[in-house]
Amino acid sequence: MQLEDYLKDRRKHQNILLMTHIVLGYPSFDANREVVRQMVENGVDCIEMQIPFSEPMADGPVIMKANLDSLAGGTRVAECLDFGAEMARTHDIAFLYMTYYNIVFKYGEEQLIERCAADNIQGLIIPDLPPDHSELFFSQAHAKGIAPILIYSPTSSDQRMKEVDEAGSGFIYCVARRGVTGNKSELNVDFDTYLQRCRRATEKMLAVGFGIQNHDDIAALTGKADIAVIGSETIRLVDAEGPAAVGGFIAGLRS
Amino acid sequence: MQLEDYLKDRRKHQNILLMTHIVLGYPSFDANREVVRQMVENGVDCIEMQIPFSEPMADGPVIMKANLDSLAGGTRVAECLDFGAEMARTHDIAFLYMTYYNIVFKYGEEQLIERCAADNIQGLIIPDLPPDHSELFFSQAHAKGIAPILIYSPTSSDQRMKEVDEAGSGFIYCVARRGVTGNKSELNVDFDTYLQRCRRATEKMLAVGFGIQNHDDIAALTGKADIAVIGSETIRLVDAEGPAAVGGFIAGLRS
Amino acid sequence: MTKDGYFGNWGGAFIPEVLHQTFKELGEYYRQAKEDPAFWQEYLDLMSTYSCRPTPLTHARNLSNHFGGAQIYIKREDLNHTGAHKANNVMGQGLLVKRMGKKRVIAETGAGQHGVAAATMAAKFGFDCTIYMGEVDVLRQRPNVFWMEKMGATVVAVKDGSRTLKDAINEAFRDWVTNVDTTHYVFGTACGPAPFPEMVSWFQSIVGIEAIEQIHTHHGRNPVRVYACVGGGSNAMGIFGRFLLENGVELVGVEAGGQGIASGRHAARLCGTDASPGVAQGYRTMFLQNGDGQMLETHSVAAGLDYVGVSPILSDLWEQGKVRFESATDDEVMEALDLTMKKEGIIPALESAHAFVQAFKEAPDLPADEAIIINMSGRGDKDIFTIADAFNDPSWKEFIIRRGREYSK
Amino acid sequence: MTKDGYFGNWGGAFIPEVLHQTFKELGEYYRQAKEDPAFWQEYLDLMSTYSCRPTPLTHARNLSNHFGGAQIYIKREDLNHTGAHKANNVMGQGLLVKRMGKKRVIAETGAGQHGVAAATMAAKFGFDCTIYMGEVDVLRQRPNVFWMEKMGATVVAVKDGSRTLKDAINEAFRDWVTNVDTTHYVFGTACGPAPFPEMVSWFQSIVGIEAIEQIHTHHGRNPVRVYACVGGGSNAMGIFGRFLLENGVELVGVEAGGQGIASGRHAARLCGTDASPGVAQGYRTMFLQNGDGQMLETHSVAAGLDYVGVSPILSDLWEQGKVRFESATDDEVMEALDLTMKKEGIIPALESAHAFVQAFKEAPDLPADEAIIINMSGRGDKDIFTIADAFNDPSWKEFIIRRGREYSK
Ligand SMILES: Cc1ncc(COP(=O)(O)O)c(C=O)c1O
Ligand SMILES: Cc1ncc(COP(=O)(O)O)c(C=O)c1O
Repeated sequence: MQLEDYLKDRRKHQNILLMTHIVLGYPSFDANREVVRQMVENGVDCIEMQIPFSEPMADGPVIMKANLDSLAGGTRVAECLDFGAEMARTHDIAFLYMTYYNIVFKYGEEQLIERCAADNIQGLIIPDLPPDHSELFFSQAHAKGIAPILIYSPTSSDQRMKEVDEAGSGFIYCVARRGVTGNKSELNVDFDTYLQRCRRATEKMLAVGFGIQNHDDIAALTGKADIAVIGSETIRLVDAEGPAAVGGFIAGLRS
Repeated sequence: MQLEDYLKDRRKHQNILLMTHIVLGYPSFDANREVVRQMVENGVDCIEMQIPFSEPMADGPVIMKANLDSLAGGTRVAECLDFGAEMARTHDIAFLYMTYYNIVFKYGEEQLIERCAADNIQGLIIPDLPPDHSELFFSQAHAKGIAPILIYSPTSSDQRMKEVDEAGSGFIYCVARRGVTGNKSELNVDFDTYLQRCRRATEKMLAVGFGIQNHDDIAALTGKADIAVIGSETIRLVDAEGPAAVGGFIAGLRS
Repeated sequence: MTKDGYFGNWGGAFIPEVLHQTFKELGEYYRQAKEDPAFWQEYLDLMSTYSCRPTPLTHARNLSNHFGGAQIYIKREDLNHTGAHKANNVMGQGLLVKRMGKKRVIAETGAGQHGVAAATMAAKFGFDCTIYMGEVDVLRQRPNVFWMEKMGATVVAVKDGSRTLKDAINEAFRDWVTNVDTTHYVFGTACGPAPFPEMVSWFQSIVGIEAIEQIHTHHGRNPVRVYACVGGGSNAMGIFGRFLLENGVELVGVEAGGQGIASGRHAARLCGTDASPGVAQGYRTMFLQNGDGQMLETHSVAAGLDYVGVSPILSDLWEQGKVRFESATDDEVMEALDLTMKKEGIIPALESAHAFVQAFKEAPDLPADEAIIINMSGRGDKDIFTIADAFNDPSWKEFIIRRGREYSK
Repeated sequence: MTKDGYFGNWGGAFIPEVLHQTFKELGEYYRQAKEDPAFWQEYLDLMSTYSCRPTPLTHARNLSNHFGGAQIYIKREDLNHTGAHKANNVMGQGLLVKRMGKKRVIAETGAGQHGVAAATMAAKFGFDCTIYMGEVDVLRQRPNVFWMEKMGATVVAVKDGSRTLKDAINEAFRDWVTNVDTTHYVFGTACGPAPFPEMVSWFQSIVGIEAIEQIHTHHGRNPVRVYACVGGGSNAMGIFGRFLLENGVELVGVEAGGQGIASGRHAARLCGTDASPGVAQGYRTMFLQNGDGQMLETHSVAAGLDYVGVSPILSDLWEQGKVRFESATDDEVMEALDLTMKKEGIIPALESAHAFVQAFKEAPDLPADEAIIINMSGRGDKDIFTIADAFNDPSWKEFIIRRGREYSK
């Protein structure tokens, strides 16, 4: 439960937490290193590091391209894990891995989870692994205190949310809308009722991701969600202005 | 029976008669005029003048091309008939028309036959009109003394030859072989037995055509057939060397 | 037909003497086959195992609703092996050739459909095969030429005359008179010298025999009208044949209106007034010809309808008023094709689309509880070059241009 | 299959949460349909009137004699409307979509066959339709793209990843998660998340159900072997399904050997040793992937076999030893294609020709009184560009070059 405790603790001092996202090896590990540093220095609470996969089915154009370019550049899973370990050693915020199930499956579920434990990686987000599709994964994760972070979507029924809540831990990742990562989300009335359903379904903290792009979005989420997730936007920023631009951007989000 | 009498008469003085062939309007009527003059002066006994048709189904490449080129040059049936009349007036040998049935049919069978009678054209060769396919044509032809010349082929049974013999008059046109006009024919043993079958089947004179090209062919036919038909060969000659070359060629055939 | 192969004033066998014997034999083999129930059974077995007869009758609900009139049914000859009704004729003649013991077949082709069908039959029966095709058609129907050659046939591009179907027929006859003893000429449509018009119609009659049974199953009674495109007339005779025995079924043959009857650039022989009686290619019918009897050039977007003559049987039915003839222009054809693809997911051959045009014109005025049948003689895939051109499809052109460049390297 | 969509160790539904609800509903509709005899009847009626089911079983006598072994029978899925077995699946899903009340369908396509079939179904049922196709395939299968567009579908060229089938599938999923409420994803083969593998196999099972009855009629008993090519596995499951219930019928799946298994340029997942268990595109099966789990590029002359995964049901049958898997190289495929065209007048699709290759290898060693069945999943016309290239046909190239020049003007 380390991740949950850690986040609860940070949440005491912040009325919304920030989780950011990077794709490992894109544009390069050096760039990743710099981006993470700036994120940490500017108060990010948690970073999900995506291990690239050749079939990023749930990702939109920006993150998909980052996945494929990283692999085209020769990125291997082993390097990603070494880099993750280094980050966890270097910075004292929470680090998670986000990737697709095949990467976990091929590495070995137990092996990967043990490696996370050893490297002080606190959670795993696997968008294409439903709670009932790998007992081994979930039992091992719980056993080793690595949070298997599960997902709510606007299409999830109340009933389904309960099931998901039971299987996951750490926090609940609420995708703001139908579709893939990257596009802007309307944080309107429907969204509010959806978030209320999420709240009713779980005691866990709620992270909201998909299309959260700027200060206004974060402001709109404050008081409703516990964690705001910035995904594609920082990748766009690094593509456009380089790693140096990240710090200011992050700093501006909650100010 | 004028054609038959005329040929019988010439045959008395020649051990083989010569029939030549021209395609009207090819390469031009003037050329036709010159070619005919040379043929007559060099002893040709009978000339078949082909009225061109757009679908010369029974003709080989040389005569087919002559038909189509003549039509492409604008040749009309009326001009052909005027030219035929002129030739019959000018030269005192026998002139025939050769053409396909549609030309006769469209002009009117009675009308064409009357016109032939008026113009002293002595016979008609219509390769695509079998004896049983137009009573009108045959009755009219016989009535007006225009010979409907019919055809034997190596594929004709003895029985068939008899039928054909009864319907036609003038002479029998024996095609030397299967196929279309133009190619060389082998005047071999099979050919001889075929000609003997022809003889047995009819009292009429036998003309042999299809691929008769030179002095040797004619020599080979002499004593077996009554009339040798020179078709494509003179057209080739005119194409290659012009009308002037025809006289010598004809002169050499029986010498 | 009368014993000499006439249908009223039409038909006959105007052939050179050299073919007399062969036609006599062919006529006899045909008559024997026709009287022998085992032959027809063998034919049915072949067509139901090698092709997929009976071909379905499809109720085109979307088109019916679109026009808000009669229920439109489509007879699916496009689902035959090789993609058109032509298969019916070649397979039947193939069985006859086997009986005659000949080892070589020749055929003419316009659209290339009959050529592909004949080459297919030859491969299946193990015959040598030569296909005569007008040079113009070779150029516009290259894919079909490719398949004929792949199936082992020799394709001869005919460079004489108008270099289209009629010239291919002349050339095939020239081959036949030369190789008459070993060779059978697989005539592709219900034209030519007797017994071809009757024999081809007989093999094609399977279409109407199936269709009447199918329409009774689906609709409970006869259709009020039946539509077929008319090139030489074989698919029309095929579906009309059985319905001619019924009362109250109007039969409509649709010819190629090309750029419009008035333009003179068409192939309408039985509708319009440009054709006149004549005798050519071995038979007597209505031909598009001039006053001297010379055949005219014809025009149609559909190569298979682009022909000067028409079945003598249809000329007879026309004269007797038993079949009504209409025409469809190239433009109307493309429209009907487009609509049929979008509404039903069905791609008629350009030839077949002519029948669709006329049916679409008339359907709205017929009661919704009546049915009409369109004979879809073939599928349009074969026409992709023509159709893409007609629709002026830019990405198709770009694709061909790119391919062309690659090949030029 | 078990209730969670597994076949032994294979299958499952590894889908993002946003699709959970839709799959639940789809699964229920599917199960209801399967339990409702009226649904299957409606399916049979549709397939026998819109397509020409039952498709024939052709006795290939010439090929049988040529190889001097077992009697070769060919199941003619090429005679389906749109020219391949793909029609069976799309029409079945179309009926399901009607029941679900959705108004839009999307589909991925490799060869373009499934795309054409899906676009056809959409036109027939009146659905909006978007087809995702890898850019590489768009370029090599342009004619199919042309027909899809003509039938009213929007074709999206996918420019990510290897720009082939797997990337088209990813893109289709991205569309689906976005438009999940209005849209059904018509998956084209027996792969993907449950219930697709089972559902597609169910619709395709009509092939085997017909085939066993037909072989009994013609041959009097079961065949000794049944051959099918294996891309995703739907035509193989279609014909194998019924025969799996029989004893003594050996089932042989033939994968794309490309330039040879040793070359690494192939798409052989169940024969050879290059594939390993994995989870992608929503299901667990044998994938061609590297040690990290990244999918590899595959290669085949046949676009429809050019895929990294394979039906989980086939992986299970492979693991159980109930189906034998072989592969055919591109060169062997062209040879078999050539022979089949010349001997039988039949043009198999490049995909189907893979099954012919293996059958030809084994037929000589089987007794002449035994029968084997080859599933001819589709016709080769669609492949004319690929086939003409493979045969390096000069007059075809010349034709394309000339056309290209005309278009460039
Ligand atoms: C598909 C199709 N329909 C119709 C025709 C016209 O021929 P017919 O009038 O003999 O049916 C052709 C001729 O090639 C054809 O290919
Ligand atoms: C004709 C044909 N056969 C086979 C296949 C392979 O698919 P499957 O293995 O699902 O039958 C395809 C795929 O496009 C195809 O078009």
